[in-house]
Amino acid sequence: MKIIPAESPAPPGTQALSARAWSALLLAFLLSGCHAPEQSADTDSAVIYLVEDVPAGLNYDGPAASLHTSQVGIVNLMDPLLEYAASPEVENGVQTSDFSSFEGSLAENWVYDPAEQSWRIDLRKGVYSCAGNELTADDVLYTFARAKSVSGAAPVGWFLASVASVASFDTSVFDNPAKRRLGDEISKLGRYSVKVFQSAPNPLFPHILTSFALRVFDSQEMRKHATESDPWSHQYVDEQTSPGFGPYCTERWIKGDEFVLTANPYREERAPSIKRIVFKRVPLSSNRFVIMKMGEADLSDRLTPREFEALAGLDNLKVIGLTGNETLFLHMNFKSPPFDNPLIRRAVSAAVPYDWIINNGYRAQAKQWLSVVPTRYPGVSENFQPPPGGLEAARQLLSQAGYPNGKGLEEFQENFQLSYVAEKQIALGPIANAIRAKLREVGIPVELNPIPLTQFGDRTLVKRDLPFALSDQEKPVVVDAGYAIQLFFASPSAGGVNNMTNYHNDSVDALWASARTTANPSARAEFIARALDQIAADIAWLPLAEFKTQWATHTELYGFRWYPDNSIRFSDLYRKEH
Amino acid sequence: MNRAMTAEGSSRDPTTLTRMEAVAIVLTAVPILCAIFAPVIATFDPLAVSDAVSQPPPTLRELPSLIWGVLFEQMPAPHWFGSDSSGMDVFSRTLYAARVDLVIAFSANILSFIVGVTLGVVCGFRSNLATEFIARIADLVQSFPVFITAMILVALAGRTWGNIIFAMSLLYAPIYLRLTRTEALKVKARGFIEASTAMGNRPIRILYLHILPNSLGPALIQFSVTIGFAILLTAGLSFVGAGVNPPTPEWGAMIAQGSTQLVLGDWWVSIFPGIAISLTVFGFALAGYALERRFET
Amino acid sequence: MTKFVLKRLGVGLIQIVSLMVLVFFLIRLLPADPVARFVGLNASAEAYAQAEIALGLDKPVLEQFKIYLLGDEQTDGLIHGSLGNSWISGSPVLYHIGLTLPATLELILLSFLISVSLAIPIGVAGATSPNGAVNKGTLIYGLFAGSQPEFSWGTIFIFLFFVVLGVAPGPLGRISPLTEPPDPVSGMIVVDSLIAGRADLLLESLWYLSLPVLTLSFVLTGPIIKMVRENVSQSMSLGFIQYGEAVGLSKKMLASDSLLAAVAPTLTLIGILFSFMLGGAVLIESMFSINGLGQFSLQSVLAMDYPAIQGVVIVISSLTLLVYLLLDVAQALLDPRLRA
Amino acid sequence: MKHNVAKPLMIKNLTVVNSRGQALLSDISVSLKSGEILGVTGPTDSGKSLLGLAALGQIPATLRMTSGEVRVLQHSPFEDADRVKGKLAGLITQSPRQAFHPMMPIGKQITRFRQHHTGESFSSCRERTLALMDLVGLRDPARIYSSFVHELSGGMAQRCLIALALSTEPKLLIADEPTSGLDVTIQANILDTIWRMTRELGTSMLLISQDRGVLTNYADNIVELDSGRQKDKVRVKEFISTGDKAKPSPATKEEARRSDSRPVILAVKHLSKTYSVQKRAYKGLWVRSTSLRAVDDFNVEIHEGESIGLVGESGSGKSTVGRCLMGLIDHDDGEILFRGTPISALAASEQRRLRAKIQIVQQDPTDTFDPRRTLAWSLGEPFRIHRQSSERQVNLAVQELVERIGLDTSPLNSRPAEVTPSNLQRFAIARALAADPELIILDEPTSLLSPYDRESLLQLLGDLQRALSLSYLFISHDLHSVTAVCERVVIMQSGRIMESGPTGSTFSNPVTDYTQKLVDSFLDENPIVRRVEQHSVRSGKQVN
Repeated sequence: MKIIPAESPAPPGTQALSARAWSALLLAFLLSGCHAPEQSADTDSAVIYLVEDVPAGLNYDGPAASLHTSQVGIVNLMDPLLEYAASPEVENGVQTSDFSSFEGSLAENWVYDPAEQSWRIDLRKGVYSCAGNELTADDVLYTFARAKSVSGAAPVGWFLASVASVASFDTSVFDNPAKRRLGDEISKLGRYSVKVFQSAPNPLFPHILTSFALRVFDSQEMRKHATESDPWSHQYVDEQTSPGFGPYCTERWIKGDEFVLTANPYREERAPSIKRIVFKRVPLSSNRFVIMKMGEADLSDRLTPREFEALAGLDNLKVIGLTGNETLFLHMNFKSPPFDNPLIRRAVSAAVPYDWIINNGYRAQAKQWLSVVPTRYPGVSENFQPPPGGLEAARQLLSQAGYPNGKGLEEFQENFQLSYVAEKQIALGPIANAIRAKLREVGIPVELNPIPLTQFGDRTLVKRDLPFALSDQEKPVVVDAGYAIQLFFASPSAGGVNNMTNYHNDSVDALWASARTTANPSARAEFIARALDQIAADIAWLPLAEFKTQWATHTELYGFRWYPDNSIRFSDLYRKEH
Repeated sequence: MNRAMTAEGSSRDPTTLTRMEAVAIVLTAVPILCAIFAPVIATFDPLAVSDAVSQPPPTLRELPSLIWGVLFEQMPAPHWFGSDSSGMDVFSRTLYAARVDLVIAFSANILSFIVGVTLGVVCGFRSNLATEFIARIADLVQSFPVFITAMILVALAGRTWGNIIFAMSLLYAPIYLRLTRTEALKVKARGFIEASTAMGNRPIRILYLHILPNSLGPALIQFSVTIGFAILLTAGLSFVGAGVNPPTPEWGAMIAQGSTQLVLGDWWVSIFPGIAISLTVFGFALAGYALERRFET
Repeated sequence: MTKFVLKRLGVGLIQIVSLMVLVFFLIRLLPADPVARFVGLNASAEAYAQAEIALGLDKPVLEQFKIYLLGDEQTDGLIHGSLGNSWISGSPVLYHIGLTLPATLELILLSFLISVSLAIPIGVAGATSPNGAVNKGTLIYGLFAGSQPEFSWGTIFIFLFFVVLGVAPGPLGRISPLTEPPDPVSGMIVVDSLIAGRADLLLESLWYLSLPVLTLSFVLTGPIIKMVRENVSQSMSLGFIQYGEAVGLSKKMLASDSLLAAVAPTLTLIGILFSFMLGGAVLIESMFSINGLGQFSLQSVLAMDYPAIQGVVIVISSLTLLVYLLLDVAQALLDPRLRA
Repeated sequence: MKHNVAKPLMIKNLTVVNSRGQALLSDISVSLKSGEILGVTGPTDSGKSLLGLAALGQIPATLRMTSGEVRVLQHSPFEDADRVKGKLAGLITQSPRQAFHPMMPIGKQITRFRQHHTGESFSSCRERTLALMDLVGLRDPARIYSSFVHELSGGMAQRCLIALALSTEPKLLIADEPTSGLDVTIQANILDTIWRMTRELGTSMLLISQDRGVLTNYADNIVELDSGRQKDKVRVKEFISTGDKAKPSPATKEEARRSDSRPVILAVKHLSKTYSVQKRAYKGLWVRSTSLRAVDDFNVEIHEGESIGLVGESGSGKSTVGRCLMGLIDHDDGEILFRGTPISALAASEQRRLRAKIQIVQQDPTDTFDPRRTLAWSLGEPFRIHRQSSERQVNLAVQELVERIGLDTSPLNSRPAEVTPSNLQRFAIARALAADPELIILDEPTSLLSPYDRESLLQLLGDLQRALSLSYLFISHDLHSVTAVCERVVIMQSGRIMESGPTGSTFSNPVTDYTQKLVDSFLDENPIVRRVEQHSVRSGKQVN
């Protein structure tokens, strides 16, 4: 009903009358509002998912690609060529994957020809995008061409291809613009099959195809939104949606507020059971806790340990999760004295209160991390053991290093600033406090320095000048110890990428180089294992804890499966009444 | 209307304190004393982590026996205000927080008082292009949103005490400048300034002998009120994570940290520092008002 | 009168322009490296350079300033009314401000309306009532509420009314994140739900705004009461009121005369309070997770998003200057002495 | 029989006490016959204004009336206030601009006042107001009706207040210092208006003023109050005769003739000064300046030991001349020569040393000393500046100077606020002498003092001039003080010299009619023919 009365202002005589009429109208209007808001029609199958933030951008080469909250959007809109094979094991309500074997997603089959060092990929037929365009080889070519154009703000596609040694996807694209056009490294064999050439026998190629990047675009839809100044439609993908061949399409997306996915109408087989997902942005974990506790939402993640603990006790909710690849470690920069002194590094590793971190920091929803790569990854053994004897051992190590009771360490006060991501103050604050307290007890002058996520990323990954940091940011998306070594531990000259601690060990570089070039898998595994032992011995990272990746969900939701990017594929889920 | 008509000021001799002044003195003295004697009063090291994580404070029923135990039976002191999510004692941190907040608030105010008053007096005494420009800049800075500007300055320049103090003095100096400038303009028009010039006094001597002492009034009153604002700003900045670095005990940071556990039922981490900051800032506001009344009569 | 308004507009314009210049250089003076925003798995040195170009930070500062003001081929500058694009989301800053400003305005205007309609009568009563208790009481409350931190009282209210008593909603924002907000016309949910004729949404948004408005109003009523009380009691001792009393003017006439005289200083306070409230909004929004301008400015500052920071400061300061302008004009309308 | 005729005002043994119990008025009994004008006078804190207020039942809140009774036509202004206040008894105060609401047009306020008390319709009250405005001598009532009080001059504002007070034809009018804030020429005119209007309306009046001239010329009887105590009521004739004795001896008059033989200390040739009056619009950013010619071609020669009077109304430029001579303001053109040498030609430090030779005594004694410093410290300033002597020597010099002038040294180490205005003015003169000047410029030194203090100050100035052969430039609008001190007088009007010559002859037979008007409107304290008795009082057409 219209609120503002249409008739012109009544003449004075009827002034009193219209006043009464007004109040009656208002009363009726308010009363009509009091009945319980009727449920929208199809909530029975729609899932309400409370998130820290809705995607800030859906462009995996765009500025928001590194944010977890954006990746969950991308993986549900676009299907990868390959996926890890599901493993029968179900851990605490979450199914895991067999990371050594793959199953086809958009690809039907894929063959590696060692002689040509090429991969022939045949696409599944009859797969349609949200715009109704059928998946063809052109889409794959478009996807790789776009990645090679490095036109996006953060060219992740190019990076993963270069890690998997796809031919001519190397750093030369940056110096010479001519190199940015797709050459013959990827050729179209037929309407539904392509061949990709590699510059080296690199086993990582199938792995990178499963990640959130290099997912196949619907090239026809993308070209419709290309403009003269933005040929690769970055603006369109940053703002509207990322057209792919995934199970869902974007129904509505208001940045910073709401993101709604509905099932892709053109998808017959493998159609998802959950038809509609409503992402609701509730930045504070305490608020997500409140809404879940009131039973008004079906699913939420990234709550604090105490909040998960409190929700687990409620009747229509369950907390599921497993230790995937989320880890907490202390990073000591080799280029910032005194951390270049191994004795200091071992003193620190002796003094750290591991038990306090596991029991009070994570309230036992984590286990001590005894390796330098997530232990869930194949071929990873528990090869790290902090020096026994706790604080006493630490004091001895310190005096051996020439700083009895920390005397003389004041000179390095600046480097003992323990940095961590300010936005994670609630979770990491107490742990940082505990580490600070224990290290100061033995004389190491630690101070805390929370810095914003952007600054933390820059100083760890770009400038690599962060002397001392507590980080839970590093989750290797490709499930392969070798990839982790290249990502974090190989020195730049040996093809290392991030290596935020400026760790350099020739034997590790040599082992990684041979692992990269050998075609024999068991030899590769042997090289990698020996490299991991050396890294653990040098304490390139001081591993602290592997904490669970958890979700609080309605008891009726099943089918959860863990993926290395820790995002839920809603097409896995289904409801089952009790 | 000649003098007899206006109500004669409530004349009381200046030495007796009104009730309001007594309360103001208590409310400001207690936090200052807590700040000074924090190490003596506090029962725990404010930065010591312990396994007693998120412990509630003793209930009212337990209190008497606990106090008795601590006083006479050498019982180890409990967490009087409970403990936070790092197992740190809220009571000791609230005491030490007084030290942080007051030091930042006072130093920022003293700095902005000195800068503001000197510039104010000079602008009031001389009115050339330079002083006019300074006055215009002061007006402009005052149209900035105080909290957001402080947040920008501190967050971008780095969250050290020094930057917080610098940011606040940049924002508060214009307040003192405007107050002193208007007062200096009034004093400059007074008869004794003209008489002093007629005597052959050098302008500089007139400035610091006559104009400065007589223009300090309003700035002094404002000093106490702005201390209150400075405490609010420091705590506000820490509340949104743009103030002092953890684990420094600071009221705003403690309230922020506590507020996240509020819905879990842990109220004590936020409420006690909240009460502390409310009473302290009220104390300074009351002191400012009492000073103003005393100056008037 | 129009000559006065035109002059006042001119002054306001000069202030806003000088403000824009000041903001631009103030931010760049601070020792912070904004390029860090581009972080990704492969943020190698080349990607860093690439990001710098994308942000336009490779150009010298003065040229950046030219683009900021006049714009260049692709982007348009301040003159075209654009505040540039946010580096985080890539979309224009004005878009974000358009999305978040209404939420803050809704909170502020509602709190302002409530606190003014409560505080003025209390303030007048405090000044005019014969018995000392009311007089003293309003003074003490004015001083107390005027000096209180919003964030400490906000947490107390949340705990008391939501966690313990359960009579108020949780700090979930302007409306429960689960209900469909009305389609945005003014951006303010209360207004939009009225326009959309959705009584249930109107009730729910008022229900969710109750605690934040209570907190902001509690802090606002303090200074207003103190100011009104002071102005009215001062104006009651003004010459013409005492003369009026001596020559037998009625109590009602004297009261309205003293209120008229007390209005001008009260208007100036309202101006000062407005910029004070914008600051308070940052705290209240972060406590009650309202996605307002305060929250947006906090995120932009923490993420070192220069265009967004500049945009926020310019919008807020211009709003403040606009409010000052309106109040000055209102004052001039009331008080002929200002119209000289 | 007499008592049943209702008296307009009857106050019997009225006592009013302040919050500390001190009696501001003790046992005052005063009564007015219908049509009578009773003058009330006394020094500043004598309680005379409080008496006026009591008559209207308007005792300030912090004071208490412990005894006594007030009746206006048999009605008590306390019990049935709405019948008395404003209706039976009207009030005119000293500063009319503060009696009107600044944000409401004047006419509307008067009309509203009358409508409130008489209950007549707004339009008829409006007519009555316009008529009254014309009666009180306002030239263009329609324009003034809709203008605001800050747009009117002092004189016009007071006329409006009179119109308001008399608009309800009250039986009793309280006039508390009605003209002390106005210029001399307007003062007489306003008093004539009040006198004429009250005669026509048969209103009796309580005329309160410190100025004896006002009372002797207008009041029928006069009562004196001194710190709350009442002296007996006296007919005006007796009051005048007792006043004669206090006249200052005219000793200084004879030497006027041989002034030219003494050397010239200060010569001023064609001095002129233009002010650009800046109208600062909003926040000082928008400036509109109009120029005002304050002093135009001023010439004078001051001889050693001579005292010259500079007379004119406010705005005539007399104090601007004083300030130019002092070098406080730089003049546009013309020359000032001190013993023959032009001051402007000297170097700054030289000018400052010379400045010590010319000193100033300002008008407001309470404003001439730094409130935070003791008088001893302020008096020591000239010694510190010019003789750079140690603090101990300075104190000694101050002590010796004060004793030499014959002042009481006890207030020396108290702050200005604790000293009476007349004493402060004496110490201001002492401070001027501390720089051992040759010329003292006295800028209206007596205008803010009570008549009693004024006489003793003039006495002191005369003695000092004779003892130290000082020369004075005495700036004033009070002819009485000028005749007491000065040998020669210069009359100024809006920046130009109208006439100059020996004091006696200039005032007794003035050449220009401006001077004539000045002398006419001067209310002699002990008039031979009282102003009201000169029935030739012209209808009080408003002068400016």
